[in-house]
Amino acid sequence: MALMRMRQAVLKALDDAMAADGDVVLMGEDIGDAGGAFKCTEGLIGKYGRDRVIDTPISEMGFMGAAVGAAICGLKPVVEMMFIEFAGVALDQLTTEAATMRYLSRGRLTVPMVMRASAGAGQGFACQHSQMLDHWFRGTPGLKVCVPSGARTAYGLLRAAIDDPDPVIVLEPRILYGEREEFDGDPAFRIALGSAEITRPGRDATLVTAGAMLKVALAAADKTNADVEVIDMLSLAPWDRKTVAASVARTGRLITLEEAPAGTGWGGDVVAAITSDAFGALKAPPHRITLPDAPIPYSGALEKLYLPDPEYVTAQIDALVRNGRAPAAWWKEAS
Amino acid sequence: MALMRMRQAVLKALDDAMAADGDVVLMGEDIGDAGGAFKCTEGLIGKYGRDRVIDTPISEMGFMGAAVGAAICGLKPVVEMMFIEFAGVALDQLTTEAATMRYLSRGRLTVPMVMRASAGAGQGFACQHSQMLDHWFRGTPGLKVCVPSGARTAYGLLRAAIDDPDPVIVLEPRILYGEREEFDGDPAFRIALGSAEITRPGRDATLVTAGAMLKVALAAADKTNADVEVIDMLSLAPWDRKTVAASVARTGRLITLEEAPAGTGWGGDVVAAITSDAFGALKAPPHRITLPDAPIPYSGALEKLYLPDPEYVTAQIDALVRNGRAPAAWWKEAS
Amino acid sequence: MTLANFNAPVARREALDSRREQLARMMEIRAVEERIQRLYSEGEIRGSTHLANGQEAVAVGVARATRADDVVTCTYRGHGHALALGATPLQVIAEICGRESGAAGGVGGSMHLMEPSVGLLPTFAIVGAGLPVACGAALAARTRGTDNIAVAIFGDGSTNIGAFHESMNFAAIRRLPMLFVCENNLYGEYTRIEKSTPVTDLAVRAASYAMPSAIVDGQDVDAVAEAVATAAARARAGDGPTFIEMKTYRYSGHSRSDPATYRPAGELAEWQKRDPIDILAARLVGEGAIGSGEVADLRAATAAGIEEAAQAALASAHPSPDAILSHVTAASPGESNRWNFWSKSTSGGRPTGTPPSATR
Amino acid sequence: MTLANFNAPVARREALDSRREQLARMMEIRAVEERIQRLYSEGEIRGSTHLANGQEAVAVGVARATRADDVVTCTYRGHGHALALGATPLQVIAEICGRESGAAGGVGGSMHLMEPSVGLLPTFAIVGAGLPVACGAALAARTRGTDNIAVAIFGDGSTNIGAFHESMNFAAIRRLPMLFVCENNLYGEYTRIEKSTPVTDLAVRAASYAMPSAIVDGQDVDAVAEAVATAAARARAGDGPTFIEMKTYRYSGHSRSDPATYRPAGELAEWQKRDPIDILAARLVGEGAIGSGEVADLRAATAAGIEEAAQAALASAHPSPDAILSHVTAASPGESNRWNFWSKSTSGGRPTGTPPSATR
Ligand SMILES: Cc1ncc(C[n+]2csc(CCOP(=O)(O)OP(=O)(O)O)c2C)c(N)n1
Ligand SMILES: Cc1ncc(C[n+]2csc(CCOP(=O)(O)OP(=O)(O)O)c2C)c(N)n1
Ligand SMILES: [Mg+2]
Ligand SMILES: [Mg+2]
Repeated sequence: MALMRMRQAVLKALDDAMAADGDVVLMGEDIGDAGGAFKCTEGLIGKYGRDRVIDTPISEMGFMGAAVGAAICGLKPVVEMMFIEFAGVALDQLTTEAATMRYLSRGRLTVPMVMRASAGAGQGFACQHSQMLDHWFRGTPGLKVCVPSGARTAYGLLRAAIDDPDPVIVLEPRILYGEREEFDGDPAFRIALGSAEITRPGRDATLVTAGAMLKVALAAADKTNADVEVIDMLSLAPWDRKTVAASVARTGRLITLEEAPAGTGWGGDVVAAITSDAFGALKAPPHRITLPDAPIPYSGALEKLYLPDPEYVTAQIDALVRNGRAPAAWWKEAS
Repeated sequence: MALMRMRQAVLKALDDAMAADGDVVLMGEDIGDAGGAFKCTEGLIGKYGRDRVIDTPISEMGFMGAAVGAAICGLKPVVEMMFIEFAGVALDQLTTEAATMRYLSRGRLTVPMVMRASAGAGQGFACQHSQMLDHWFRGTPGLKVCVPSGARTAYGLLRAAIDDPDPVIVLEPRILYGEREEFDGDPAFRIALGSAEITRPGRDATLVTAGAMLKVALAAADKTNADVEVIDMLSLAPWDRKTVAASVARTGRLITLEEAPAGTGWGGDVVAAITSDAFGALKAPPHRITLPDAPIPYSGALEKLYLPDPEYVTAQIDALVRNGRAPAAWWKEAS
Repeated sequence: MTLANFNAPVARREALDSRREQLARMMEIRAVEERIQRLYSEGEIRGSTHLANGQEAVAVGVARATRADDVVTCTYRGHGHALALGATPLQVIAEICGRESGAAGGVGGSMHLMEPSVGLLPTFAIVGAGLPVACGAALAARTRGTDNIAVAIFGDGSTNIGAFHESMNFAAIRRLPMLFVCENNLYGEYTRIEKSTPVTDLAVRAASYAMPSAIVDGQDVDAVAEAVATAAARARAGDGPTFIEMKTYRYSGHSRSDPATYRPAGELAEWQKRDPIDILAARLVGEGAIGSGEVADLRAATAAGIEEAAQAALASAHPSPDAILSHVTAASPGESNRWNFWSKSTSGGRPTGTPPSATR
Repeated sequence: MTLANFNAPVARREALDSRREQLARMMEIRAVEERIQRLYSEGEIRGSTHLANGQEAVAVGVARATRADDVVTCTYRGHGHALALGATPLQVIAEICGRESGAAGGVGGSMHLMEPSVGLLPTFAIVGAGLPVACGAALAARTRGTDNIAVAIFGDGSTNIGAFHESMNFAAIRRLPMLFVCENNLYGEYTRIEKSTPVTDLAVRAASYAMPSAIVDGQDVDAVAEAVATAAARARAGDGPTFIEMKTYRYSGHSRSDPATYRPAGELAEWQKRDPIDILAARLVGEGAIGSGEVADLRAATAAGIEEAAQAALASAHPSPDAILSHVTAASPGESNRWNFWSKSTSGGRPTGTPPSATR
């Protein structure tokens, strides 16, 4: 099997979807002639033309809304949001318009669009270009949110998102664009939205994570003495409650590893739901590993400290499994 | 003690704050000559003039940003967002600019502004004018979020928000504007941001709620045979973990009553944190009572079904206390 | 409860070819708005409702000069547009009263009317939100190779929001087949235009996008229709968008029980002298298209019809509780009945075999 | 590490009164940008960085024609403006290299430079975001009764975003004491202006707000300064905002290693013929303000100074881990040192007893 970079998988997913369905169009800033700020649309304008690969002005509210209207009228727009933070100037069209269109029209008007955005930390883009921000969308009735963790899942989720008859947000961890992974590029490959994957089976604890944190989770699972089951959420809304609950029923311990401060992370909802589902099986309190309640620093030295690394996660898992209680987060000890 | 409507308490808080501090200015649509869509600023333009009560064009991003700039430069702007949904066209200025200003400037530039918005359901404003949407802000490092539950708390929180040296979002449940409550209007009265109130003490279960749901919670607590402690969160970010944890340590049971679908409600984070803090004390799995995963319907008949009422909440509490397990949400049985 | 017949909205739209029907439709809009005002006082309407009496000529003029398979986005002040485009009085009144027979099955209310069969998307409750969506509809029309156009209708106050600017620019740079129809009724909520907007003629704003524009007497349905027809022809021909400013006036306050005391004394009376219904009625009498005695009869008949529709709406069922959870996503309960715009296989865009929503 | 002296930024701003210093500052900006490009290649810079070489005249012209206690918002393409306004090369380079001695203590990086003592708010990384904030600063100046102004600086591409429109309208309707300075460098990222914007002269957009405007040769620092001075005087006098379009060009690509292959052949060379530094140098030589042999010396001396600053930046400390959790809210760790704009008790707006940040 060939190694593929995540950006290549995204590009292939878009290319395959456009080839398969003439209604799929792309919209975004510099996605055409320039091939995208992260080169995820390179070459597509030459292949599919300016009517299907649409370079937009710097007008996120405008082109997000245009995608909504185009979707209602029979196209399947895939919008590229260069950095997810820019959705802060366009939120209304997704959370208020796209999300309610099917409901308000009693099924007559639907919005089969995708917004894919680069997201996440780790590369020194500083606090206004490094967040995941899934909480702006996650849980909004009518919207789906997913997060790939590499080339294979990027392909499978993006194709599923484009196939989906409703609006879907795909948050692509920017730091993974250049990472390579084995993936055969099968154009039929899909990952059902709403389903998680058990990436690594284990018996002592369930470590639930997503996106760029998957690698950290797997490294920590390798390091710890405990036998850790790692689940890649893939979809944050809806999320795969069955798979997580079944895992925790087996392991008796639930740990989340989230690339977000606790107040915005997806883990709260997950922990609450699973605690309810698997209360009797819990051998220790569920535990969330999150980012501190602070913006993301630019300095490389600081950003490295800011983000959880395998050592830190290992220590948290070890303590939870050994003592039935995880130590306080590093910033709570520190302050 | 006199009865005061919540809208009067908001007006008095603004009036008192403006009288006490010449730097406090108001901005918003139709807040001046018209006195505000919900009459929370009535008469203030006559008293304080057009430079301090600023009627804005329909330009939420523009005037939200103007409030940020004015706050940096020494004013204390209080922005009225007529319906919280309109923040969907202005989010960037709060979550990305205001929230990071102090951090980026290493404390040199600060944003002592308030955004107060009407929010919540129950009056037939339909799905785009009836949400709480605290999840757009809650947990964002640098932002505070609070929700009053009546005249007294509206006054105490709003004054505290205006006093606060950082950006604060006050979500005023629209349905309570006309409700009357005993409040003496003491201009020194404040409710510390981040602190909850135990509205009703009890021993069998802790029912945590906020805003317009408080009334429902209290009615349910009266109805049920269990002895329920009701906590009014008041602040959603930061929230009063100590008070809630101490209560659950006593009662052994935690129930949240949230005016939001589960995926966006504040209860996930609360349940996860408290489960961690009070795991040993839990006699039953924590339980969340939320709205269904659907937009808010216009029809009065439907909106009444959509929102939790005291009977429904009572049944959930009863079951949890009696059987150690709450029944599924009504829509899960139904579907 | 099937007052409207199978093709009612499309037929109603096409009926606007008749001069007499144009007048009757304007009277109908007026009567509906007045009835809604009363229904509000009677406690039958929740939330908010925004009337457009006084602006009937814009609604009928736009509807008459466009096609049933064009797409229209407009605002919460959309009762008149819905009726002009073809939605039935029952659909409109029932929706505003939250009934299942309403245009949105009762889940939307006054701010969210719609009728896909005549191109009306759910009316937009967020100021400015309909403009980018109309751009997208126009984009889809062009990409799919049809000669359809999109029409964005919005108020004067909405020209101060960012989405207006972004949409005008986007439409201009891509030469989208669409119309920007601004109903300049001089007020945004309780604020007169000069307090929020430093220019008097909003049409000057089109120059920022090198977009052609026109200023039109919005009280004259023929002037409206002519300007719209010209711009529509240009759009269909591939020559891009046009901005049309309709000078008009709302007789009522902004919403609900707003008494509009902020208006200068005499302003309303001045505008009422150029009432759009009177103007057309006089013209038709002059043309001999209608007898002078018939005008009052038509008005009375229209009012009676609306009263009937109002009674039917009030007598009709509230939505079933199932409606709460239906149609949230494709996986939710609820019959799948997506409207296929411009589908090649059917006329009027209605996909074969799908029962049109207008018959509920 | 205290290369900058106590009052360095304000003194540097005031030094721009000298013609020679204007030239030196433009050379300094050029040298800093070139050094940053190399630092990027050397792996010393994370994320992204956006150079403004070629646009030096706008930066120095604006800085020279405004006061140190005015407020400026500008964008990620802000190195030149920061230096022109008074931030030191060490502050700028150190920030971009993530050092504690940087303008934001190393937590902000290239996109978030700032120096409150000369009015520069943290540069805005979100397109359009600085414009409303500048409106607010202007509003505060007026409300607080000072004669200060605010200056919003942004690119051509930014005139297509909603915040631009809303800010222009808001400033015009309230006659705010401010300037909108648009650096029209013909590109927004990799897109040439005619692909995103249907008008060539962005100044025409001011007419939408009945706002006065000017089109200025942005390569001529004197033309820039004159236009800014005129508009600033008008703003200070209470006569409202002005939109100024600076026709300019960025020599580098949009960011980082963008080779800018999308530019038509010869375009760069054509602009380089009117290099802003050369234009001013020739003028000063002509005026006799500087000897013709001195120009090269000044350039060399500047380059040497910048190399020293770069070495000092690289040799300086990384921020301490405490910086991660400090200054999130007032309750966070970190010395309270709020900048008080226009406080009556101190000069230059610096509150008594507060150590200025520039000395770190
Ligand atoms: C983004 C947003 N801001 C504010 C509102 C509240 N609002 C509803 S209607 C309205 C006035 C709109 O005025 P105009 O565009 O002139 O339309 P008109 O009501 O006169 O038809 C306002 C401010 C809203 N719905 N959406
Ligand atoms: C809201 C938003 N959209 C997109 C971007 C990405 N972006 C950064 S710079 C830029 C181009 C801006 O062009 P212009 O305004 O001409 O400024 P210049 O870079 O030429 O100085 C874009 C699109 C952003 N930072 N913010
Ligand atoms: Mg209006
Ligand atoms: Mg540019």
